[in-house]
Amino acid sequence: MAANSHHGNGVHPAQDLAWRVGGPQGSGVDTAALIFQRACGIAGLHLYGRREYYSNIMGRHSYYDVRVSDIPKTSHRDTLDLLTTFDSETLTRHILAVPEGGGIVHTVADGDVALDKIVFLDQRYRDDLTAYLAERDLPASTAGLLEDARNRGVNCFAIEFDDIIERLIEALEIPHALAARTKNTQAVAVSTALLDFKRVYVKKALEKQWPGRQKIIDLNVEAVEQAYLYVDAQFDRSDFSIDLDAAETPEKRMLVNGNQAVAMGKMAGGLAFQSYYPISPATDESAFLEAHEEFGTRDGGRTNVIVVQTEDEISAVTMALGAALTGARSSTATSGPGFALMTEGLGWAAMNEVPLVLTLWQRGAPSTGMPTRTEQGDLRFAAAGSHGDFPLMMIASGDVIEAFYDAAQAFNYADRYQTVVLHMLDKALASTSQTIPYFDLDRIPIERGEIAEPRNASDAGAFRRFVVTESGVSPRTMLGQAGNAHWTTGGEHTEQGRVTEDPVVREAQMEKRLRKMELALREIPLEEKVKIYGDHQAQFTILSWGTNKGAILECIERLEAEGVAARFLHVRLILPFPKTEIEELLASAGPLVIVEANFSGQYAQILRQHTGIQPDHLVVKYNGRPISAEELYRALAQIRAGKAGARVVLRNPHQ
Amino acid sequence: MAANSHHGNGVHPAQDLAWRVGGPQGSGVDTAALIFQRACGIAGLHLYGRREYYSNIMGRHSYYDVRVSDIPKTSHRDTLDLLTTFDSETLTRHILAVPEGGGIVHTVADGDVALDKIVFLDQRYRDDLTAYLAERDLPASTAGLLEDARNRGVNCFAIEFDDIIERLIEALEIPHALAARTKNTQAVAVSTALLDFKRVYVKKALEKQWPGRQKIIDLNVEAVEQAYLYVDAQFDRSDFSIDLDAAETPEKRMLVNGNQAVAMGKMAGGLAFQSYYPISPATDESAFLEAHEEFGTRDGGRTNVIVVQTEDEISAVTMALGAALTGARSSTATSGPGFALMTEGLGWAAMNEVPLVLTLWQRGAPSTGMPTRTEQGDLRFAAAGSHGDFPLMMIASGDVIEAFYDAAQAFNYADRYQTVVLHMLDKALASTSQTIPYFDLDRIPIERGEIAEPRNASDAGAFRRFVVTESGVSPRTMLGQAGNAHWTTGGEHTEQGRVTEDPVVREAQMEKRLRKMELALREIPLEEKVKIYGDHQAQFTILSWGTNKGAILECIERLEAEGVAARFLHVRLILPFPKTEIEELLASAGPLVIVEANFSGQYAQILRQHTGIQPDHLVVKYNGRPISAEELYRALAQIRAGKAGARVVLRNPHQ
Amino acid sequence: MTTAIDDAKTFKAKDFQQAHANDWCPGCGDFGILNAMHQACAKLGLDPSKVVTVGGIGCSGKAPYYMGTYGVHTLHGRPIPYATGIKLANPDLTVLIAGGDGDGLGIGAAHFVNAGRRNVDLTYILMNNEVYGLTKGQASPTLPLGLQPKSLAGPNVQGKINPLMMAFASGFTWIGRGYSFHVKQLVELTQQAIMHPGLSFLDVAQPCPTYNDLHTKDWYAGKDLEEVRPRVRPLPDDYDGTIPADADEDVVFEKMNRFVKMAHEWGDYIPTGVFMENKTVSTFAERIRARVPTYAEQTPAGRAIALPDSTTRTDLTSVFEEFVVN
Amino acid sequence: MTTAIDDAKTFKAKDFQQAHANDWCPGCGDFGILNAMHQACAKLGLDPSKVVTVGGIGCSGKAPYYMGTYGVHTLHGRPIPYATGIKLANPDLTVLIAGGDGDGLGIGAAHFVNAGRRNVDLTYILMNNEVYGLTKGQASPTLPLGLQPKSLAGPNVQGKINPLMMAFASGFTWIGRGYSFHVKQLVELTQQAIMHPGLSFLDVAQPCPTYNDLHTKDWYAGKDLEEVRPRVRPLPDDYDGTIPADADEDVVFEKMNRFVKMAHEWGDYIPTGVFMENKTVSTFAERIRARVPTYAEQTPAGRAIALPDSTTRTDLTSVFEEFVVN
Ligand SMILES: Cc1ncc(C[n+]2csc(CCOP(=O)(O)OP(=O)(O)O)c2C)c(N)n1
Ligand SMILES: Cc1ncc(C[n+]2csc(CCOP(=O)(O)OP(=O)(O)O)c2C)c(N)n1
Ligand code: SF4
Ligand code: SF4
Ligand SMILES: [Mg+2]
Ligand SMILES: [Mg+2]
Repeated sequence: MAANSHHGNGVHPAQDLAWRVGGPQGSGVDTAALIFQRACGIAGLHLYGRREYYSNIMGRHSYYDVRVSDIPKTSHRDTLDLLTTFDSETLTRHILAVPEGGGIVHTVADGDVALDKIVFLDQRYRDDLTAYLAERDLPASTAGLLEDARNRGVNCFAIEFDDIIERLIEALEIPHALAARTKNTQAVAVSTALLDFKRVYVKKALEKQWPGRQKIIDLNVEAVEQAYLYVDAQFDRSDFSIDLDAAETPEKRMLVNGNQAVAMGKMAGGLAFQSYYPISPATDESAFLEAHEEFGTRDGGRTNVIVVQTEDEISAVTMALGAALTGARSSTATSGPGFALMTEGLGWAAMNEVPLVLTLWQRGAPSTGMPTRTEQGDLRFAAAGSHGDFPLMMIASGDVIEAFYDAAQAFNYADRYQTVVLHMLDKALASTSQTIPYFDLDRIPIERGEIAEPRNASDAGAFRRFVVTESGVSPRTMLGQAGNAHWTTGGEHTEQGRVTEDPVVREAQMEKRLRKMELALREIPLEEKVKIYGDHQAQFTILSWGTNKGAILECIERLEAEGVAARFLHVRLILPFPKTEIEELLASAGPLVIVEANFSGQYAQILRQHTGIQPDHLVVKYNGRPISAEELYRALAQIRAGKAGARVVLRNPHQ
Repeated sequence: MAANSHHGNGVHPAQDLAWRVGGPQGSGVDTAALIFQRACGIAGLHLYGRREYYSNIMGRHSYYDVRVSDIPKTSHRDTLDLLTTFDSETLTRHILAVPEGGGIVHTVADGDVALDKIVFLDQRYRDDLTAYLAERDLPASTAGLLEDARNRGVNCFAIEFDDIIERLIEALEIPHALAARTKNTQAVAVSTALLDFKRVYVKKALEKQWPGRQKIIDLNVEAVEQAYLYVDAQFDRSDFSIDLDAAETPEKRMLVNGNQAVAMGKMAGGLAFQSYYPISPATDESAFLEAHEEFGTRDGGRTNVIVVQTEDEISAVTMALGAALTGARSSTATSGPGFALMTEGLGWAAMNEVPLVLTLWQRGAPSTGMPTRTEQGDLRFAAAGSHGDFPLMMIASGDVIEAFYDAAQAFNYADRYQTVVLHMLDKALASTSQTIPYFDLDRIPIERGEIAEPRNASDAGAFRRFVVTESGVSPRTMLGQAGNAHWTTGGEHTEQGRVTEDPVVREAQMEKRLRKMELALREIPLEEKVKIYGDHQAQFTILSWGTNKGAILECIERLEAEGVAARFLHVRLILPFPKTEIEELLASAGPLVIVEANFSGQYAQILRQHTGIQPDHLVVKYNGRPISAEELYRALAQIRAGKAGARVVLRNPHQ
Repeated sequence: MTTAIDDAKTFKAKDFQQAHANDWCPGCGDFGILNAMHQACAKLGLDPSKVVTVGGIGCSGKAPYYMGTYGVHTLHGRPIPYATGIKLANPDLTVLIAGGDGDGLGIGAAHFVNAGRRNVDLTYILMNNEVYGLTKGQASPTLPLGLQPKSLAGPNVQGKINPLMMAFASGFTWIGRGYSFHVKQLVELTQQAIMHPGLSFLDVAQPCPTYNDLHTKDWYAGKDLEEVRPRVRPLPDDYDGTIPADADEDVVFEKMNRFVKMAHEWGDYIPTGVFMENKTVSTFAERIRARVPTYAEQTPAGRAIALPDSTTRTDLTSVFEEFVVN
Repeated sequence: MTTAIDDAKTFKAKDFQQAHANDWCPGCGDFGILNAMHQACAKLGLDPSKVVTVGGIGCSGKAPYYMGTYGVHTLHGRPIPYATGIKLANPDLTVLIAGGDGDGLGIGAAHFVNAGRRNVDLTYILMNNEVYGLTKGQASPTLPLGLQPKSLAGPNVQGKINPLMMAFASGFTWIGRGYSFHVKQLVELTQQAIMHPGLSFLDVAQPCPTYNDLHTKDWYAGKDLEEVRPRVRPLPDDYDGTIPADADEDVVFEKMNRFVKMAHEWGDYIPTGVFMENKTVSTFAERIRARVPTYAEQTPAGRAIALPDSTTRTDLTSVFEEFVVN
């Protein structure tokens, strides 16, 4: 039977498998997930992967969700079809996410561990589980949990990996240590075997995983073989009815996460200089650029992006500004704490009309918060940007594909409107991978905005860099252009860029700078401001921004399938606020639901500030985990049933 | 005739004199203003002083406005009764502010200087004046401006200070250099002589100015004498009908500016540790504390406040946080650019529930902006505070007296609600001086909030510093208390302060922290939230915050005198937003005018965000100069006449 | 400098430990440093309630969680100003700083440099692994130019800061270096650093087995050398970094020269021990007391601010008088 | 290092001047420094359009307005990262930094320290007046402990940072000191600093007649000494701070010792001149080129990013291939 047969609601098409693999950080969870994803990818399936981990290097719990399907999926699932565990902690943390009909893979040893022996389990969670088990007269141990799972109709597969290793040693005549190194592969293979997934895909995946390293490949291929044999020998799979089938496709697909998409988008957009200071979940973007400093050009040459790791975020943003003044497309990327240190530089950029793309990867806030967990909690602060009134642009991407094109487009905005473009992303996207087709480089225009010609030295007087114009845009020049010398300063300035305290010049410059945002609102097309999904005419409206998109889209589809017309407004341009369009779109009176991954509904506040409009329901989540389609669907159901208050908090104690 | 007789509108009582003295920075303008103010103070008059200056140490234009009156005044005046100039630039910049009947004092030499010889005149202003004079067929020089002034009925007094000095040399038989050092005194004395103000007050002022330095006093007393003789001899004062009379009072009055009031308020409030980094216009507050590190106690002893100048604002805020953790009432003070660097620390404080008072002296923004000019442009950014959602309190003072009591009260809020209290002030208040009675120390309660008892070492387990309570307040302890060891961290944490990523604990802590703001809204009395002035029943409502208060109060009075009922809501508690009260106060339907000294109406945005309410008219000013009652009155008149748009910008090209 | 030894109760190293699970990687050098901190505190007879461990952000910055003292986990790069505020406000506390090399010499370098100007009585332990551990192995400011530990995409393009030289140039008055797996010596160094009545800097070479695959435990042990011999070895026997309070210029220069030479030794010989103890410099507390005599008795944390009726204790009458205008 | 001399047109010092009114106080030492910058640029035959003067915030930070070059008036403490971005993005430009002692060694110290790790080809002129001029005379990080210039409420409680030692410990490869009223020497030093192909640091003793009433022009001229004699005098004739590219360890140590001794001279003798020129260290540009060969031709500022049809020039096909999953 095809995957997910136990979801009887008919919403999911035939193939929709949710697999979770978890274990201590550093134990190979990511490798296992990658091999699994490769296997599925090779089998022509679509993937949606999501990684959760602690702010820790080694030892603490991490897990990887892979959703496998025939058609692309845009959210993770809270209910699992198969859970593969590397340790007892993983078992403990996720066993309740496996419903009737689902499966669990664990080692025999992990099958009976007392909860209070699992050192990294949060006391709160340990207490909750203990109470849960006590209610059911079960011991406070993994044995109790497994018993409960079996009682709930979950298939539990206790694996003796040592047996597989033993057979591998026999088959290949290799030392134990070497055989033991295939544990990740075995775990994957046991899982795919249970899913009755053809082993050839797993074997092909190994070739992709270690290209050219035939010895390793051979070893792991044999491990797959042995794992399949072991599963066949040990288990009667007829109890476990979830299968995974291939779906060949001619399309080449990439498996890309948000960090990678943004980095590539920046390269496509002409990024020439990136300075950064490491911080989760932003670092991987810059690390990617560092690893790709030289790359090809479409006119057959090679070129580069210069990446500098700085001493702090203040240096990162101001160094990027220095580079931007020379005309180089420049950027920096950070997260909340780093952004807090960049705000002074951001204000300077706006004051001097310097094009700068600042990529903000949000994470659990406030303060250090939850560095490796997601949130959309930096919106209010980022939208304020810096002290004073100034033009600031802010865009937000909803998924990997948008992230790529937005990252490129941000530079066009920055050049055209000569100010900072804040690109809002989050940890959820940073560690979400999706299978997608190649990005289309023909779709990446380069628009550099108004640029002044170099002048003869005889053109007396300093260049009027900040000449007051009707549009607000003053043709810019780059440092080093002949004859265009002028000044830039964070102080209020004359058209030449000299500090001034003249009240009239001050007013003129303030007004000119802010006028650019009116221009942006006039020029930027609707679809770059707000994207409309679902039934355009529907009264029932969900409004959101950023990476909640995927979960909402799934809900909308599901509602549609149930005959409920709903519309989803995905805000893409947050600032300047597209007042006209949003007011128009929200003019029809149907119930409005705003969905955000933060405590206070920060976008809802911005919306009300600009339009006075309040949502009928605000759905928020702020426990550091992304919103899933499942939980959102339940909340929407409650709302539609009239059973929800104005504020709905999505909670899930088991993540 | 008493001062200001030319204001025929009957609003001002008999005595209301507007004197302005200006000259290059470093030339003694401030000293002259202080002597003048002392003389008026001794004569029992009320003072309202205001200083304007460039971000420069020496040479650029500065001026000082002194308003002298029988009853306290709360705004400066744009129209001057007497302008005393130290140089031709001052003449140029302010001559048009003197209306018919007013007077101008200048040196003979400054009476004919070509505008293009005045190096620091802004080109924009030079061009405007040149056009103005050309229209009137007058030369582009101070001579042209003086001629125009005379044509307008202004009394121009050309002084040959050398003559006065000559006579002084003769009278005292002193060298020229010494005699010349009395120039400031002479300028004051010439002015007071023209105002027919009794010279004895000026002489007494000199004793206050240089207490105990009899030689200097004697010298200057003689300079006063000679100046009066000179004026009597040179001018027929009958043309100039503005006089200044004494008004004896038994009350001891202080002349205090905003920086000083806040510093004293902090001392009264129990400030024990202040760290700071110099920045205009905040520095003077800390400099004052540094100069008063030791002071008396009401139980007869002496105590101290420790002030540390740090290497930057990051260090300033985090050092204050370190001190606050020990239980010391701690604070830091800064302006926009410095605040931008403090936001990360602010978020940490909120996350760790550390009481901290952060005094924010706003200045022209964005970026370096106009360091020595005023604005209320940091509100939006400060209200956002840092990344993420967290409890933040924000209060704003309207004048010197409020600044004192608010500065003290801020510590009580900080201790009670265990978070950051942002105290919003601005450059206008920093350099506004007012005569006021002694502050009342009996009115300064000290409320330290909930504090846990030290425990026995036998009380096992870490102290639950962040215990979840209904009110949101967890009893705090100080570093070093026996048995109460625990942790503090910017990361999300358990009740003991250990980093956690548990979703449920996270939710509980987020909710607990934010609950404190609901508590604050319940506990804080109305008058600390919004103060109501004028006719409480009136429909016509002006709403504002901070230092626009003075100008609005004068307008309200003037309207009242004209029989127009108006109400003024002065918002004192900006955050948490006092929604209930403000909605109630604004429920009556009359026209609402919001007045702010920033470009975008930042408070109006906050108001709309929380209530949906929009003002009918937004009156803003953003050229770096404070709003005057005169210009605001004109704007209100236009509004009342139905001639104003939704947005009214106050402009004054002559400041 | 430590507070007076508490003779009512003597605390053991385990009183300074924490039962809570530690999440450093197995084999991390930080364990040795932590161990030394526990032992040093116990040997000095400190009362855990009177000790504050201030951490930066990084793997290293988690140290406060593993100490049974008050723990303050600050912001990245900011442990110095936090610790300064704590110590100045409550001089009775013993304040230890544990932070990483990126934390202290990258983002926090302005504080490091300016701390030297103050000489506040703090003990700064730099857990120096040459990488940014917690953000997954980027180069830190102490990684030599041209090296390429496993996380780097190419050889390190930035040079190395010499922490000892930096502390010296900044004005730290006690400068030492230890090695995280030479715990016995490290305990002694930590004790001395704590006892020093001023700003102490203890640079600790710390293997990061996860990311620093160049300077490993084996490397520090010199296992790669022709003749196997630990690279981390004590300073020469005749080295004496103490600058006495009454040292004349010549002595100071001689000490400085020797210091500079030894501080630059790094490679096949990485000297450990006390590099400098400068007794010629007053502490910040002494300087404050000279300006504010009441500080000796009335500290920010300790002084009363309210009268029994809960009104302010502050008397400003004489201050008000300065402002009287009439 | 400067760009090649422009022989099409020779620029004079006045081409580097600005007619715009200067608002420094009369007698300010900054005038001498500015004058030297004008002359040095002219003598080097620089093209004003190819020179960028980057200022910090302070009186000193206003220098860019008085230069007829591109001027970038940055944020307080941040001229180094701005200048670094400019130079790395457009290596054809000559980039001068003019900033104050508070700007550079207080708020900006983290950048100062870490700039040393990079050795980008910049010229950093520190206008060192020992006070925060523009904020009205507070102590700066270079004001010695215990002194009390007129704006301070009491003697300075913080010690002094030695800028030369700090530059040395940080890794600057050219270190010099001048005096603002010895303009002739200052011109030469400025020229050398600009010509040096790496990170140059020129500390300039600068009287602030308005706020620094201790170290005045007269004081620097030694007018208060028993035997009147300028305190600012050149380094000894036999002093040679050059460390040749092939210097061996002994030479380096000897140079270092001499450097350290001279860098600590301060009081009745304040040496001026070139303290160190270290030729053993590669520039950042060289290091980048080693990693990214195309940087030699395709600089961030200079390279094309669009094709003639205004679509991107970037080709990512081979990058995409890395991600193909099937
Ligand atoms: C303002 C800010 N920027 C960046 C980070 C991310 N960050 C966390 S730890 C770390 C580096 C830690 O390196 P180091 O100080 O050497 O400590 P280690 O982990 O090596 O012990 C960084 C950059 C942060 N927490 N805050
Ligand atoms: C972030 C920030 N903090 C503070 C200031 C205020 N500020 C302006 S100039 C200055 C000090 C200048 O001292 P220094 O760098 O020595 O320059 P100088 O004026 O002495 O030439 C300060 C603190 C600022 N502009 N920005
Ligand atoms: S990453 Fe390195 S420094 Fe961090 S805990 Fe692991 S071994 Fe230690
Ligand atoms: S305050 Fe000092 S440094 Fe600033 S301009 Fe005046 S003299 Fe020069
Ligand atoms: Mg490190
Ligand atoms: Mg200075």
